[in-house]
Amino acid sequence: MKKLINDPRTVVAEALQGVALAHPGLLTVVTGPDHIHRADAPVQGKVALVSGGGSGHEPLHGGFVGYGMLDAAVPGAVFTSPTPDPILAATLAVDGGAGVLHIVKNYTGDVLNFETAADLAEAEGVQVRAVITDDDVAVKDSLYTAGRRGVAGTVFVEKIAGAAAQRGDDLDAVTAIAQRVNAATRSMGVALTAPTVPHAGEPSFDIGDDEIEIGIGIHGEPGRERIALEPADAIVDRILAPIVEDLPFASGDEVLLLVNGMGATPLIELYVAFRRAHESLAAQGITVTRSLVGSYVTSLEMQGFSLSLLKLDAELTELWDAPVQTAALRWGR
Amino acid sequence: MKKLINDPRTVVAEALQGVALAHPGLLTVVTGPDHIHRADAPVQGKVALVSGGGSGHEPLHGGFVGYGMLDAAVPGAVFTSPTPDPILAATLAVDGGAGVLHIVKNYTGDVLNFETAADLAEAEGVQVRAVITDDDVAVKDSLYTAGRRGVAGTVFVEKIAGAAAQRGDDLDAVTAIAQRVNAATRSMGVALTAPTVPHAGEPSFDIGDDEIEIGIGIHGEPGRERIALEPADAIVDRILAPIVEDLPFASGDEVLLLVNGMGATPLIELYVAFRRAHESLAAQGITVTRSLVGSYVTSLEMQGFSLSLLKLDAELTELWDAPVQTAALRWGR
Amino acid sequence: MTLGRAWARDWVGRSARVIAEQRTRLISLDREIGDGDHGENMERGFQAVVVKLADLDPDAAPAEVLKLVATTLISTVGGASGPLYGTAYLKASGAIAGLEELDGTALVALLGAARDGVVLRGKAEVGDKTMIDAWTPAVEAAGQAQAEGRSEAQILDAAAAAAESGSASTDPLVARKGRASYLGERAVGHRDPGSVSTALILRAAADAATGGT
Amino acid sequence: MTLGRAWARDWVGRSARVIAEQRTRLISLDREIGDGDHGENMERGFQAVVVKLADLDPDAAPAEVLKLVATTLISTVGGASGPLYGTAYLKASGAIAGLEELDGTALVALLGAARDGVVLRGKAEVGDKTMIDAWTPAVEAAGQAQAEGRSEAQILDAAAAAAESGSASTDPLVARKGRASYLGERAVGHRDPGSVSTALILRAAADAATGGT
Ligand SMILES: Nc1ncnc2c1ncn2[C@@H]1O[C@H](COP(=O)(O)OP(=O)(O)O)[C@@H](O)[C@H]1O
Ligand SMILES: Nc1ncnc2c1ncn2[C@@H]1O[C@H](COP(=O)(O)OP(=O)(O)O)[C@@H](O)[C@H]1O
Ligand SMILES: [Mg+2]
Ligand SMILES: [Mg+2]
Ligand SMILES: [Mg+2]
Ligand SMILES: [Mg+2]
Repeated sequence: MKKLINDPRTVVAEALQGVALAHPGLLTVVTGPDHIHRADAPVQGKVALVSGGGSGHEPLHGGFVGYGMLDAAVPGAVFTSPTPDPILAATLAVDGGAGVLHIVKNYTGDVLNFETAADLAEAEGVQVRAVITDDDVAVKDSLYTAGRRGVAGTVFVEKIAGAAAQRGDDLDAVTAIAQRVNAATRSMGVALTAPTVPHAGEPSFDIGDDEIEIGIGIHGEPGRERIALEPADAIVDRILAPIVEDLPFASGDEVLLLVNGMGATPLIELYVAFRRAHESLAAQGITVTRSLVGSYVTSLEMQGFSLSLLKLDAELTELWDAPVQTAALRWGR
Repeated sequence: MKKLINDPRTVVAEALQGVALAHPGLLTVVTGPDHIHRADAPVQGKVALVSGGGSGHEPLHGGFVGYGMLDAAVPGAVFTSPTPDPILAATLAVDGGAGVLHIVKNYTGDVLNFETAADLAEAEGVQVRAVITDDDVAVKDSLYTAGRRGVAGTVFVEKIAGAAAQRGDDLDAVTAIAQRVNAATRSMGVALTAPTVPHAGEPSFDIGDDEIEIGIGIHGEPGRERIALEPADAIVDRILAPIVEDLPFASGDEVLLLVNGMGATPLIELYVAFRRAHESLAAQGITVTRSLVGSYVTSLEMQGFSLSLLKLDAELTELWDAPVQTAALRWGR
Repeated sequence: MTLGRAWARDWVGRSARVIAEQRTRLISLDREIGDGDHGENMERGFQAVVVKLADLDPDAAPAEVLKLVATTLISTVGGASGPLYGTAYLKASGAIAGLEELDGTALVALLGAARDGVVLRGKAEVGDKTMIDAWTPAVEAAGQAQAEGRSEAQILDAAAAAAESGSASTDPLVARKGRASYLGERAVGHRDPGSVSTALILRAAADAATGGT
Repeated sequence: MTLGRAWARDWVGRSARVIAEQRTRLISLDREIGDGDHGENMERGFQAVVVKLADLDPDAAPAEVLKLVATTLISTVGGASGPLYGTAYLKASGAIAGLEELDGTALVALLGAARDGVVLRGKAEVGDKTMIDAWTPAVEAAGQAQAEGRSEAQILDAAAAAAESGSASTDPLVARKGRASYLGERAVGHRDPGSVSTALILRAAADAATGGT
């Protein structure tokens, strides 16, 4: 295992110290229990958004804290949901009297720990709602699974619900927007290599030099199937089809397309993938009117990428375009 | 070799098509000879900035084209300087009558090809100046080398000279600012793994599982020395010392600190490194008043990072803070 | 011979030791069909428990000990296993509230409440390839042993043995809960890590009752 | 027997073939002490030359052929070698401007001008571990052979042989120009890739003169 760390047990805490030093005007980092919140939190009268989950997916979620997006992020250990204590602390810290929305990726651990924190926060008089993101079409959503995973589409939910909260929507309205975005988002990912969790010391899965994992999760959970390495265009087509079919997206739709690097995929390769996805969608009559290319929801140093598609309407487009000022996503101010 | 590409020979062209599709309002991509320029180029009366070099360092340089930074970027083949033709085409495309500054990283190939292009542009009546960036302290700057390499500090030159041009400085003034930034910038990098150039198909160097390369270049050129893997703090100290000594930076200085990922280093690790660099500088009385953490000057999928330090003054700080709107760096608009 | 505070503390101490010893095995199992953190999560939690237990009033009743385990695991483990084990110990503590000494009936109630706590949070059934596949046979075997008039030590031994074979029974299953459920058929042939940690913890309970090593 | 357009075209064609054949070797050498693209750069350039040459007027004089090589290499190779070889062919073309047939004197002028072009752009001296370590001995050997009254084919053979041993002489050197200069002592024991491509190109010139394979 080759990592730029001091000790697997201190990596999250030390990174948080780095975040605090790098973004003094923007973010406040609280230690014990650890969380990151907007430097100007609580914003009185604004619905507050809190997200979180295991570390190792940076910039998700801490990179999305700031004006127009999240009010707080709660990092757990690497690939491990945070416990209720810091979620509760973050929730109390950012509540501006208008209630708090928890944005939770659909993993058993995340759901349970956020649930407990929400109960405790409600007991302290803070109104809490939750939206569970589950955009990953690689997993069958049936009674026989824990349901779809929340993956890179979570960024859409955080940005757009964040903009709704920033414009002054109330808790019900922000929750409804978040749910609407999640319901209109589909994603799927591919891994070329496996990530190595620092405390595990070994890659999360073994994969041959000429193999790729289709339908990979963001924690190195194995995916749908293992196939031989293919040209980029073929891989893009392979994961775009189930995304389009699932919603389904249809001719005439306008979409936001995210080509998301999983950590170690060069930007030049992400643009190669973007080109193909854009072309294939165009051929189906689907127009990419907004886009994002980069590594936003990562899996440590895993090589791979995911595609996420959100069906846009005028309101969602306007909220996507609204100003945002965070460490990882910034425009309009 | 595991890459998300179709063919080593088409990767740059396909990525450029992706860039064009992803940033329609911001960038124009010209093919034959290939270059990227601001969608609103030429900006009449503004000094234009053109940079370029081998591909594989994305977002450098194309990600820095836009308001307040570069007017054009010229991508060569992976890790290979572009030829004079596209440099000339870009220079002619963006000249707004106030002359063009070439920002060239100090490699024999880049210098020679930009030189030829500048001669040809001058022959067409365009005034051209060049600044050669050479911030890499890993290389001895002596008669016995090709001189220091231009590495991640190039971003400082592009941003700050871009802001000077945007505010209306003339060609001499913009050139002087660019030179001043380069003269006050020092960098050094470390590799944990080697990049693989697509057409080469093999890693650029062999490195053991417990070894790191100190003083790595951004093209997989081997560095100063090969040592055993160390904790992050020790590595940071090891490369920060020669940077600080070289200018030298001194107690009382205010600096801009860039912790730059080389491609496959997780953001969480970059923040661990940032923390240590910030701490060590503080202990020496050097204050980090501006900072940047992320993968800005990469070397394909190489794991590793570099530190860059710029000694700030009031004017450089103001120019750094000035609005910028590019694919990879954006604030203030 | 009923079991009191000494047993409760010893159970916790043994659990912490065996989880630490088996950390890498739990990580490996979770790497295969999950995300590779189960051993790390559990070790982090139980080390914290050991530290806190040292500060607990020596006269604290067994229910207090289990409550401390519950709150500590909830606030240090994270992941799926944190809330699940946390709720298990919380409910187990409730089932023996006020008792200084635990007889067979109390032990069966403790185990049953723990299992019910996991089900309350995680909604898993036997056969879903989760820790429930260890807990439920353990509860049933303990009930049976108690009905047959066995000693407290024998009841816990029966529970541990049933948890161990329950854990082994997860090998051929397709998972329907937790991360392994994403894998479909590919989970077949792998043992559920949470069922293994449950079996280790219940074996620690039995060992604490006999003073064995 | 003087050498004319057929020779010039054959030289270019043979150069393109041998560069393509030796592509991976040039890449490997450049991987060791540079950035691993020299074979790719040179192959890209010479393939473009071959395409363009097919369109050149069949009656074009040798100087026209070399000029086409120069402009094509400049606009397709990039890197350090593009402008260096480009200038070499440009100056070589200038040295034989107007000649339909090249005698020994013309060949020596051609080679000397090419070498001077590389020096003009790259400022390297013999011993800096660059392609100059192949070019300069080649120019000297050609001059000597010509002074001794050898045939054109013999002059080119002498140049090629000297380039080959000049290239080999870079092995023990520390580099003072180009990327390898960053390496200091670590460049010792490796051959400079540009000197190898120069030797290949000069051997192609000699082979074209004898019609050998
Ligand atoms: N819904 C559930 N009900 C019961 N047990 C579950 C459930 N989901 C997961 N588990 C248990 O949790 C274990 C995984 O714990 P751990 O690896 O610590 O958490 P995570 O899955 O969040 O990484 C699984 O092996 C399984 O036994
Ligand atoms: N200043 C110089 N003078 C002469 N030859 C040089 C000089 N710099 C580099 N070279 C030659 O160029 C070769 C490298 O070419 P190439 O790999 O194509 O370009 P780059 O170094 O830009 O990747 C070296 O092996 C060396 O022979
Ligand atoms: Mg986990
Ligand atoms: Mg090169
Ligand atoms: Mg796990
Ligand atoms: Mg090279």
